[in-house]
Amino acid sequence: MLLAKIYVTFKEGVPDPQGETMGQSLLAMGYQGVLSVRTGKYLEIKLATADKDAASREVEEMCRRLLANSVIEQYRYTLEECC
Amino acid sequence: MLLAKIYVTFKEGVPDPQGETMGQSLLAMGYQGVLSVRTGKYLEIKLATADKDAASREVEEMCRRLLANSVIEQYRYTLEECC
Amino acid sequence: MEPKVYRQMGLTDYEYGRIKEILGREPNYVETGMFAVMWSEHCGYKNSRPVLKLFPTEAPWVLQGPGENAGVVDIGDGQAVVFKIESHNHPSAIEPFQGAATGVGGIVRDIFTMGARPIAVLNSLRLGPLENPRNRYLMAGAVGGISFYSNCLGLPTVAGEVYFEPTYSGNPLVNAMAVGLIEHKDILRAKASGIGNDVMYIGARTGRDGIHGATFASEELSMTMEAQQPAVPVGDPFREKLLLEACLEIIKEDLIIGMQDMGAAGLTSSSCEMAARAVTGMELNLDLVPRREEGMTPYEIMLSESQERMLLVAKEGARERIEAICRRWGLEAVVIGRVTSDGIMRIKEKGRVVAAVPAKALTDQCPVYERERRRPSYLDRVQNTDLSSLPEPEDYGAALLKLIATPNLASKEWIYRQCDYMARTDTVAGPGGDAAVLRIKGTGKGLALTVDGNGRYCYLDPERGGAIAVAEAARNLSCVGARPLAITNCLNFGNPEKPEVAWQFYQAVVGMSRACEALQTPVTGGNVSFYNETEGEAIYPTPIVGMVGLLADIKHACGSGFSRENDEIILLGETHAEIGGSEYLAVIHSLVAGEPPQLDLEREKAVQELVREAIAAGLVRAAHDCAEGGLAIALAESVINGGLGARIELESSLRPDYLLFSESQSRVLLAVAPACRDRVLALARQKGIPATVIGLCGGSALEVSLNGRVLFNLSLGELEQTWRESIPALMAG
Amino acid sequence: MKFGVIVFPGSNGEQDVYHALDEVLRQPVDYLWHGDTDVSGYDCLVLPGGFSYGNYLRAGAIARFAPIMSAVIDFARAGGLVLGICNGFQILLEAGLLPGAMLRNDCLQFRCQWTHLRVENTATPFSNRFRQGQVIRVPIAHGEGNYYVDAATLAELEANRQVVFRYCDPSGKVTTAANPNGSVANIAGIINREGNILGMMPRPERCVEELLGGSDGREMLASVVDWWQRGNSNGA
Ligand SMILES: Nc1ncnc2c1ncn2[C@@H]1O[C@H](COP(=O)(O)OP(=O)(O)O)[C@@H](O)[C@H]1O
Ligand SMILES: [Mg+2]
Repeated sequence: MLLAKIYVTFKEGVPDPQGETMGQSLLAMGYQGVLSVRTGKYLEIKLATADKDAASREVEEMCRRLLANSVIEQYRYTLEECC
Repeated sequence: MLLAKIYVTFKEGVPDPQGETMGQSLLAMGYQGVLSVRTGKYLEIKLATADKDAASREVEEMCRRLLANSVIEQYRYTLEECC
Repeated sequence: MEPKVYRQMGLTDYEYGRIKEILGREPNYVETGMFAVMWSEHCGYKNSRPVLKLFPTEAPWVLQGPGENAGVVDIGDGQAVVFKIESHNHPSAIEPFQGAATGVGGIVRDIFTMGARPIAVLNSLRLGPLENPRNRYLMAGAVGGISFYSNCLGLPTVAGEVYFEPTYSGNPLVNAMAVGLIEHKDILRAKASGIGNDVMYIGARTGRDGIHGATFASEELSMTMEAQQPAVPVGDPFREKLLLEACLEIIKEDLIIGMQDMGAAGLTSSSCEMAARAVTGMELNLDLVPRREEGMTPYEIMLSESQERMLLVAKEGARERIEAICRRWGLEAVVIGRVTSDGIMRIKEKGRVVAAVPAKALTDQCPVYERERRRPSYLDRVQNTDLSSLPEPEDYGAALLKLIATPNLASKEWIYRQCDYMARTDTVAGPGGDAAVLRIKGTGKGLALTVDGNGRYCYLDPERGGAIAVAEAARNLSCVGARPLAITNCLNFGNPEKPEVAWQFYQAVVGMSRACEALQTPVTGGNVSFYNETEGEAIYPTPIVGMVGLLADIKHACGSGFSRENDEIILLGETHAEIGGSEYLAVIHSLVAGEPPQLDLEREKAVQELVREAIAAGLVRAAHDCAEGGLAIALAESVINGGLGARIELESSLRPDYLLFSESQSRVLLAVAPACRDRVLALARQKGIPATVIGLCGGSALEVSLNGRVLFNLSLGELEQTWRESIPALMAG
Repeated sequence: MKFGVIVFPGSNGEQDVYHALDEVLRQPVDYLWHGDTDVSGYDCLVLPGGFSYGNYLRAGAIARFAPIMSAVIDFARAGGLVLGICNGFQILLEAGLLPGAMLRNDCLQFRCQWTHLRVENTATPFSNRFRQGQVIRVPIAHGEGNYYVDAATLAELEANRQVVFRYCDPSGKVTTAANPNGSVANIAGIINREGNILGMMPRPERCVEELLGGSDGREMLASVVDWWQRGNSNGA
């Protein structure tokens, strides 16, 4: 079994209002050192296979087709053995 | 400058309707190997400091107070030098 | 400058030549960019301006017609309603969620720049068939974006419309309309007068997003565009909410001369349009513009279409108070320039002048093209299709169920339950009826709102289709008891450089104008969206009409559902053998052909007056207009909406399918108490309107018979389930 | 009795609550600004619906740190009446004034619709004008109303009769089909153990006039006024 950990983040230059608002809030809460916040999604997908190459191709495709919105988002992922 | 990478995930046992729906969609799209999908949040926070210990304490506190809701969520983070 | 450079910005050689003439020199890069966006179709209306002049724009109750950010109509008691519709088609085709969301954001800003408090939003969508996963993705995204943005703003989405046709598959339409309420004394015009006054920037920071969006909206979508990934605007409804509250406070305190949002063409259009309206100039210092990204060039700053930004011209001495209000709302407010007397837009960066062009040259000297018009050849083919030999359906019940399940006629609840339609607690009638009805707090009055259009009719005859769009919108308002006041419109067409499209455009505007004149609903504003094509194929010509009306007494607001046993059902108007362009023809016979139904505007007007009078006199329990799907669908909808069956007995020499499904205009169904029936019939006689008692409300089925023969008998449960579950089932894939 | 309606950046239900209390119930009411720190002089604080801070991160998460919240917490701990509606409920959860947390609706979409609620406990300041088990009609409008608590806390809530409203069908049956968002045990509204802080996802302020389709919300708000008046005349 493999565990894919997928990180979906906004592309460079795409505004992230949510991150901006959180940044301002953290400043208001007294965390003066906060320079910027960018938000993203984190997904964990368990896969039945043990074949890393096949899994990698599949995860790549899932990201492209469903998990990330290629117009504004980018993704990366890691694969590890699990449970 | 330090970059905190923060992962907020649902605690074990907390329902994740979005993850479930994604899992179903992936199966319907033909990815038969998908056993489960869990969603989470990924945050990148840039911090002005270079002091890792201080930063770590601060990030820990931010997570506890704001970034994760301990009723349903857990968090982990890494700190790295950046830009 | 290399032709390649300005051509890429969207300027033609001729236009570039004109710029050189106007300036008496070569424009620099920044200036060329400013001209390119201001002279784009989206901002300059270069292909539509002469045609738009045909619209009637005046009436005693119109306080502001076209030319400002939104139209304004008097509703008495010192109050006025402010409204406008706008397209966000191209961004939505690329990224439906953000495209639709920022469409709402933009149109809402147009309302509060006039000084009005936004009170409601509406939308109009056109998509390809839901059987196609891409279209489902577009629908889910567009609806998600609309609900995300308007819900967060706390604005109810009170009405809308959506149609599915293959023609929109490559090029969906997303039009958003917003409505606001204002006291006459607060009406603000977007002018930059008062030499020396501060020009202030408030709201979100400027990033590189959406550069050249206006030009993008003025081009055909190509297959490669998705690959090119033009910067999609991203909406921040939270910031817009803060901006809205801050701006309204600023206006209440009378601190500004005018304001305009930085929407299409961003800082360039907002600044030069305000200056041009006041015949002034502006000097802007770009170093002071708040940025989201580092290293932005003057070109990028002038053309960015970052959302949720406003440009204000402050009254003398008002700057500090404006800053304080913005600070309280957590917004940045910066003076970035001042009003000048020489009519020049002078843009500075790091002490250097990076652009200096006359404001008027950007706004008023945009070339205007009288495009060649040619009647498209397809019209002969489709209009002359022989429809008389089509077979009758064998089973009328099955035909009706099939029709009511077609997404164009099925329940749209899947959409509107995602949108908060009750926010602000004024929604007396939300989505699902003929028109939305909002009470106006503190008065006994109500506003009625609707948005309407039928691309298929316009494809078959743009003139008549345009007129019907206006007539039907007005009829919808009349059916809730409201007097139609005025319209806003969004004209969605293909490439106007094609003579056939130019002809469609012209014809549609002629038809709309004719109906607006007859029904006394002038045009107060709108928006033109050309270049809605994919791979050279234009969409159906699709003018969308947004209309507002006034109810003198909110207590008389009328619904469309049959709800009382033994109420009598009256059909006003006449049914003709008119199935051209109908849903029946499309769904049952897979044909888009024929002529759209005739429209007699005198009759239309009289029917609507009758309906309004009867409602105002308290004679009517329900009123519903017969539109797409014809009499049978209107009956089914009234039965479902009221939760009560009906028994209908028709007498006619028409073919049964024509009688049931013709979309003849100027017809309205009424349900009236038995005691009121004769008064309604007498009123109809007086006005010379055919009125036929066709049946009774009651029971739990819809039964329709013709000349004594039962055509169908369907249980309410089956009707409702078929109607309600169709779109959810399709969306589930 | 004097109400204070708290305005957070991004709140949008405050005018609706204000209208309901002022125009319909004819009670004195003021807006309170999130940056204020004093809530003295008020008998009931209302945290209205809307999208405080855009509901970015999690609904109510950021608003919970607004300066006024310390005063609200002190007020609540001292027994003051606090009503959190929709986003207000979410803020109360984030602030720890009520147990549990909100997840996204299980349908993953925002829902605006009328719902039926069964009144499970009438011995509260917020529900005393209803009959035990009465079915009322109140609209909802939210995307994150899927209430979650762990099993142990749920058992405690039930044991203490802290569940005040539950989604049900028109006949009062608590069914999965009648649950619009997936919340545990069909919970629509809960009260704290001491009985002075109520959070609910449905919007009572939206159903205070028949013109808008119903007036059960008016009864709910009138309960608060009755309760307060009784308490005060007893005390006097
Ligand atoms: N279809 C139309 N009918 C009438 N007026 C229109 C139409 N399209 C645009 N206008 C008017 O032209 C003016 C300029 O429109 P536009 O550039 O879209 O304004 P903005 O960009 O500020 O929203 C507006 O006052 C608008 O109402
Ligand atoms: Mg505008």
